[in-house]
Amino acid sequence: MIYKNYGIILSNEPIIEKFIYLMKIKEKDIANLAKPGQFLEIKTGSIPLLRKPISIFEVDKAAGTISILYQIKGQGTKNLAELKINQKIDLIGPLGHGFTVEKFSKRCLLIGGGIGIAPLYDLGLKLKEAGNEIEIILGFSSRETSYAIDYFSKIGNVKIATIDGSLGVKGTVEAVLKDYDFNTFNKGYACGPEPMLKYIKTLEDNLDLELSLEAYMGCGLGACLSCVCKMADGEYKRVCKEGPVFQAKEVIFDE
Amino acid sequence: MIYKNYGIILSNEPIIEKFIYLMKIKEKDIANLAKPGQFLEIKTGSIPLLRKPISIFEVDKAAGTISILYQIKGQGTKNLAELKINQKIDLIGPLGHGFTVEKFSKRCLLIGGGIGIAPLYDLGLKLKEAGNEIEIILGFSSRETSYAIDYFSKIGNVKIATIDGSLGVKGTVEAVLKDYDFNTFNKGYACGPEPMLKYIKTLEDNLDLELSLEAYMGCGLGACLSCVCKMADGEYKRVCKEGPVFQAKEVIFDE
Amino acid sequence: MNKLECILGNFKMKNPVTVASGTFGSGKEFKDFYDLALLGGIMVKGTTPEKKVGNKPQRLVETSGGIINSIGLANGGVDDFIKNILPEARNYGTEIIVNISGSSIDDYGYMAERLSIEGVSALEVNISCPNVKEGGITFGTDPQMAYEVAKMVKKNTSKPIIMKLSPNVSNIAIMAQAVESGGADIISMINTLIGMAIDIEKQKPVINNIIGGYSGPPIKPVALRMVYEVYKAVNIPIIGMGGIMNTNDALEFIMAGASAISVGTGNFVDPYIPINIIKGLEAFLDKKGLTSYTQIIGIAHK
Amino acid sequence: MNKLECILGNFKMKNPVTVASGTFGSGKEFKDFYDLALLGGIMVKGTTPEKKVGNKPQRLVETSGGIINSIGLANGGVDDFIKNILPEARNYGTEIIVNISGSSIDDYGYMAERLSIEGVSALEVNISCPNVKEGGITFGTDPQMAYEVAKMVKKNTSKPIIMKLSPNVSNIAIMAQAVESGGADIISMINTLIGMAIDIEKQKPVINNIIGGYSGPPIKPVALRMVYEVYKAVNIPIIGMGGIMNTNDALEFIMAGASAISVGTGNFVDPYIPINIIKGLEAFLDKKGLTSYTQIIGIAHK
Ligand SMILES: Cc1cc2nc3c(=O)[nH]c(=O)nc-3n(C[C@H](O)[C@H](O)[C@H](O)COP(=O)(O)OP(=O)(O)OC[C@H]3O[C@@H](n4cnc5c(N)ncnc54)[C@H](O)[C@@H]3O)c2cc1C
Ligand SMILES: Cc1cc2nc3c(=O)[nH]c(=O)nc-3n(C[C@H](O)[C@H](O)[C@H](O)COP(=O)(O)OP(=O)(O)OC[C@H]3O[C@@H](n4cnc5c(N)ncnc54)[C@H](O)[C@@H]3O)c2cc1C
Ligand SMILES: Cc1cc2nc3c(=O)[nH]c(=O)nc-3n(C[C@H](O)[C@H](O)[C@H](O)COP(=O)(O)O)c2cc1C
Ligand SMILES: Cc1cc2nc3c(=O)[nH]c(=O)nc-3n(C[C@H](O)[C@H](O)[C@H](O)COP(=O)(O)O)c2cc1C
Ligand code: FES
Ligand code: FES
Repeated sequence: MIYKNYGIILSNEPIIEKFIYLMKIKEKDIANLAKPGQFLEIKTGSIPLLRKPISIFEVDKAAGTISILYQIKGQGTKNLAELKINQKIDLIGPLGHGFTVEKFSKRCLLIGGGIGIAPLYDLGLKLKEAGNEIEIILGFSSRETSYAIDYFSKIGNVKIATIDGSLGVKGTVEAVLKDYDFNTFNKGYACGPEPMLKYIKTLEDNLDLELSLEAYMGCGLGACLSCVCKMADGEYKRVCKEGPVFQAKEVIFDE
Repeated sequence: MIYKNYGIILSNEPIIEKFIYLMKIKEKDIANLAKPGQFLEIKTGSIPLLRKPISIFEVDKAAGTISILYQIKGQGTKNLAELKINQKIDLIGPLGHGFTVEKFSKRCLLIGGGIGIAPLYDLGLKLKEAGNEIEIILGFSSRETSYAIDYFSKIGNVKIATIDGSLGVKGTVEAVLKDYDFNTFNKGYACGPEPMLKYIKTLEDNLDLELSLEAYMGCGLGACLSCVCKMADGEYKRVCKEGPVFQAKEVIFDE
Repeated sequence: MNKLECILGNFKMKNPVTVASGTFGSGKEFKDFYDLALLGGIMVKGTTPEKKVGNKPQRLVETSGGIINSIGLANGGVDDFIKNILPEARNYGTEIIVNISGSSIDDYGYMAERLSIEGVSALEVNISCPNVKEGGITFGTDPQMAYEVAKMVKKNTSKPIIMKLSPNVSNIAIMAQAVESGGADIISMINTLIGMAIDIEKQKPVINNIIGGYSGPPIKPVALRMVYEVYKAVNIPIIGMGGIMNTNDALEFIMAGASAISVGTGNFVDPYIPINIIKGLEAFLDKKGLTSYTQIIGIAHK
Repeated sequence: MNKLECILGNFKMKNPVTVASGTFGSGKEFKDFYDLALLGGIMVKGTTPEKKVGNKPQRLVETSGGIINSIGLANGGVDDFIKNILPEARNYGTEIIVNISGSSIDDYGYMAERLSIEGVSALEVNISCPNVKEGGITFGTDPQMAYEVAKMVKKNTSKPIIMKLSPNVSNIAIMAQAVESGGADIISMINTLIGMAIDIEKQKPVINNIIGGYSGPPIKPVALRMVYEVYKAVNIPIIGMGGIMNTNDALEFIMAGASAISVGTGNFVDPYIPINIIKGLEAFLDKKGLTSYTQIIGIAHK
């Protein structure tokens, strides 16, 4: 079931002013159905015309609330940042096919780059609930532009990489992952910029991997076929419907 | 000289909620040059695209302020109503050719219908300053939708007409004007809906009349030639440049 | 009496509100929002003789208040449509209008024949695609080719034929007359304007296919003008579309001469737009004391 | 070196930023805002052999994020222009490009000859008007007629000739090639799309002339696409326009292939847009370490 409902904004605060925001929304129906890795299509204002796909960051089914973590990019996300408590927000969701959550025999590895960390938090919570032990690698550009680390610390051991080395290991998440011992893991999940995902895919022989992809979306509903990505078998699949989460082995990035 | 300046909003209050608003703006340059009957082109938001022509309601040259009285019609005027104190407002002005102000031998008659009363208040003030005695006729649809009468009472004797008769004479300003004795006047000024102006024009043999017209404007600067109205000699003139004030004898309404 | 009953020559719909091809899938994707039986009809996404994978992404971008798309007619082919999509769609309780495309005149004939089956209510013929045999000229920009497509489709089916006009032409009235004389029962219009956007950072076109179809609110004035012109030029009914987002937009099209309307890009913005328009049209008729929306078709010409 | 120096074949401007015909009067109306000498050039409002009073109002309306106008080429005629407008305009310190229209091929020849005088920097030939002798077909939608207009103007003047293309055609590249072979030195594009708006309360067209020219931000994707296509099709430079509101828009046109740009409707929204674009282009070149804007002309084709 997909809902188009108005949620009520409970809070909408910058984590880093003009850059990263966290919004909490009361919307029972969507909260009730949401699974890790799913996303919303949000109407942010009269312009932009299109809704904007934003991952579900956290869900509280009991309270009937969902949270989103978002980064200001252009007009749409700017509009989001200007919304005030108690305002209504026009949501469609939950959308897409999320991450696999079950009890695995070994540990789970969560790898997030930049705002790509957003869908991993709810995933981590649910994996933990399912009894898994979790390790998390987060990549940012610098200490000042890092965020939400405190959230991830609650669900497992967190390792950080920053491009400028101002926090954690210097470099991208690749700097943490190279020479990694994958023996104690049997499941990995990643979301982040395409170059990062490309690299992660090279680890697919060591680890059973799920990747959450991005693509430009028209409808978010599977109708317009704009959001496709190439599969290993040469077919295109819809990121909004069959994805955003795919098996690393399914996808190819060579386009 | 025409300025494109940002004014600062000093106040912006409904006189009648969701209908009539009064906004006071600090903008020295425009205040300094503004003459009765001139108008501003205001950028009300990112949409509508075009600026909106709004008359100058009152000017305080000493304080460097101007006021506008406006009626909510569509998006542009809705945008205006949402502006807050201390916000900037993008103005072009003063624009157009205003009313004649001088000392006349007999009384002056000001006739306004609906929001057409807006440019008449500043005119009345300046006519009074010039030593004239003023009579004012204002037409509204009802008592509840009448406004700014208190302002006009300060400059002269006010007569009111309302369509439903709930205030003053029942009918349009025509109800007041028919059988009027024009002998004690030698100058009349009118602004209001076209049917009203059409009627007023029929009085042109009794009274030297100036009419302030409306027309759909593209630029407000005389460049696009969209705002024209037909003159008695068959030519078109620009309401934004040669107008908005014309001699009643100049214009024809038969289009 | 049903104030919105819509009779387009040999084709009837319960109301004049449809959803445009390529923006609504086959309907399935919108089933959660409302009962599809409320719609006048569904123009299902473009179907071709063979399966097409479609264009390399990026396929769509928002620009200038509208969107540009170049999907490349991705679809499973007509056999897949008949086998896997139609059986479900025909039970939606609304008219199923199949949008067909080809790369030769024969393709259109083949499609028309294959789709002359139960469950298909009408065929909408998309001629905004290149005629591969004739040097890639778009069928929809050449009156003779458009005429021949219409004739070929007509020959191969007894279903109502809706010829969908491309707006990228010098003279839309001539195109309309061409398809009318070719046998079109109905005209739908407009397809997308051809547009482009450039990414100034990457210094290249945003859409991988360079150009794409421009749709949404910005194209409405062009669409309305063309509906107005075609209404004067032909005697067959028009299904109007192009940037329709609400009841007022729909009324503009109807007053310009459209006997039905279609919501395209609007479905992405708010899936309820078609339903809101159905309700809005009813409310408008009530307010004006009219007994049928047909009383205002083309009224702007008076 | 002047990074914005603009050389369009036989026509030079100090920078590639101009203002579009019909949106800037003759410049006088904008003199209070800034020194007109800052502009690359001014395309003055459309001039015809005889005085024209123009269309009955309503002549303009905002719609769908843009505007529709039908001014009807109101102007004082070429004699009035030469006597009353040019003497002032030629002293603005910027190139004065006179936009000419006619209702026959001969009209254009006459205008070209009359305007081959000092103070006129170039002629911009508006062919989006009906050829009255040929049944009212717009010159700009028929390649042969457009070719003949270009040839006639060329024959009658030695000034640089800018042929202004109408976007309301099936194939813009063919139109561009037609005017190039007719002798055009430069192409300017696009003129307005033909559009319409309906007042649903009055149940009639908003613009008294029914249809009008649609301009402003919504037409940008169409204009860009056409500039891109024409850049590939001809060897003469292009002045791009259609919805340009800021530096990024201007850059899109330049990257699509325009050697200069023009601001039209934007002048109504903010008279400083052309000046902001001049500054913005300079800033962009500095940021990218480029020495001339010509380095990015057509770069999106690479
Ligand atoms: C499945 C999915 C989940 C996402 N989750 C999050 C999240 O949790 N938090 C977050 O901050 N961001 C998320 N994003 C990215 C987010 O959608 C974009 O940042 C947002 O659309 C930017 O819009 P804008 O108007 O602010 O910027 P714009 O200036 O319009 O665009 C900036 C960039 O954002 C992307 N973008 C813009 N429009 C779309 C669209 N309609 N569909 C897809 N991408 C678009 C494009 O790459 C574009 O170049 C997600 C994207 C997808 C596809
Ligand atoms: C010289 C002049 C002075 C004016 N002074 C005042 C004033 O002091 N107070 C006041 O409330 N109103 C005044 N108006 C009217 C005011 O301009 C319109 O009410 C306003 O533009 C409506 O815009 P909107 O977006 O709110 O409504 P819309 O829904 O866009 O338009 C409603 C109606 O307003 C008129 N209008 C819209 N756009 C324009 C335009 N660009 N140019 C001219 N008319 C337009 C049209 O008649 C339109 O049908 C004046 C108009 C003119 C020409
Ligand atoms: C993503 C997308 C895909 C489309 N696919 C088709 C198609 O397959 N066949 C077709 O005839 N028209 C197609 N169209 C055109 C629409 O049916 C419609 O004619 C056009 O978008 C104008 O209407 P709108 O402005 O309401 O979207 C498509 C439009 C969009 C936006
Ligand atoms: C009010 C108005 C009047 C115009 N008059 C003319 C004209 O006389 N001659 C001409 O060639 N183009 C004329 N145009 C077209 C513009 O010069 C320009 O080509 C078009 O508006 C597209 O640019 P824009 O979107 O930046 O406005 C006019 C446009 C407008 C809006
Ligand atoms: S966004 Fe429309 S199909 Fe995925
Ligand atoms: S509004 Fe442009 S000339 Fe008057």
